[in-house]
Amino acid sequence: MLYLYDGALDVPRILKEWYEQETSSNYGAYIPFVGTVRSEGGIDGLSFDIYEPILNSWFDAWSEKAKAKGAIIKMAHSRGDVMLHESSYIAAVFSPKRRVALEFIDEFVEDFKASAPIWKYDLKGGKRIYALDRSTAIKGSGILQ
Amino acid sequence: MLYLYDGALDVPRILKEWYEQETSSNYGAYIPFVGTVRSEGGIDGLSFDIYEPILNSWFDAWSEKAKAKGAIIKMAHSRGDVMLHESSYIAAVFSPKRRVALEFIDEFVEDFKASAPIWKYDLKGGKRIYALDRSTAIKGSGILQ
Amino acid sequence: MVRVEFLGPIQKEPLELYITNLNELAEILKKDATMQEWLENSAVAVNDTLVSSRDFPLKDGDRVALLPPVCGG
Amino acid sequence: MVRVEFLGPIQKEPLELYITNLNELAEILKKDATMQEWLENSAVAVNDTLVSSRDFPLKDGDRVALLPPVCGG
Repeated sequence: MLYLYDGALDVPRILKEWYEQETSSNYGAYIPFVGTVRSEGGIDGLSFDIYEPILNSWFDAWSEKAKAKGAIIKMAHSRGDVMLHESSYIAAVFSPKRRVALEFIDEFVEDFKASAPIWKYDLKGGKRIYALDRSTAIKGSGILQ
Repeated sequence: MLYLYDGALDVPRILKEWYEQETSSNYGAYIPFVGTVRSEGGIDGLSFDIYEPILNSWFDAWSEKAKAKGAIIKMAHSRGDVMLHESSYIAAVFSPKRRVALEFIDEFVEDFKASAPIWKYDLKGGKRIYALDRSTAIKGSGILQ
Repeated sequence: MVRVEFLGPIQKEPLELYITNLNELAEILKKDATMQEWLENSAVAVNDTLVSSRDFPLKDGDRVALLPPVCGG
Repeated sequence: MVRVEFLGPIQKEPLELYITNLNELAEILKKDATMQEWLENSAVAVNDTLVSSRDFPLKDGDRVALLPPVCGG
């Protein structure tokens, strides 16, 4: 399941809900990845735009990949502003076996960074500045140039 | 920090405590690995013996490795009986950067499985049966044979 | 008619165009000086599916989106 | 005197022995039929540090532990 929230994530509550959702599913391994806004470059926080239709289909494709390995994934992300030391992102894998879970969380998070249609902005001095230098062009970009 | 508990772990509480402990530490990534007792082979649960002096020195050595990468680790484990669908193990990495966290949690959990002085028993029909077939001889075993 | 949307940080209002493929869209957008950089680094989706060729045919009612470089998390 | 402990699933009471190295311990334990399998698959710690050689010297007051195959988690 994919969950989008306005503003910062309530990490303890989400980690607890996901754990309890799968308490009887007989998964041996649960690995959440939690992303938190770091203080760097003098920012006050970050802000996010999300394009939901493509995010949903990206997430569904990863759910199918997980299913093929007997695993499931869950993800939460913030929309809008998230301030320093607040969290904006959780991705999690549940799997019967630890090797599958450890490998899958890595692939899933890396592809998220490279492909998920989410745009990040620095909040700095009251401005919202697109973080181009930390962004990745989606595979196949540039076909219109 | 290393935390040992009698019986099953209160996973939501531990994940929340660890998250809140590091809320101002400026780590960008928090990855807990949660291990839960699976129903397989007709067991009622698992039981654990721990030899703490060597577990502590093993954990301290990994804390130093984490520190060298700018990261920290936390771990919780159960002593005694843990029943089906309860959790016995949490290992977590906090790191400024995601790549370090994703790689470190994998190495840390794998070495834990291969080296940490903890012995697992199946609980089955009122008996406590050493899980030799799923256990790993510590590196350097057999010098007395 | 084809609707073209510019996602995330691209500051451009949607267009409604009579075009039959992405080549025609490219020719139109290249005339907009503010779009030069975005054309280099943006991906293109038709009806919310990413496409990899500029020859992709378009039909009446299709929706095209330009997706600039991403950074979730 | 050296104290020898058997950890985890090894069902054997601790021993207190007058020995000066691990070779001597090996000779004693090999005479115990119940220990055959454990000698093959157990690691050895002296004063809670794992050791890799049977020539390891022991002194009065040392503590030796045998650690059979592990499975935490």
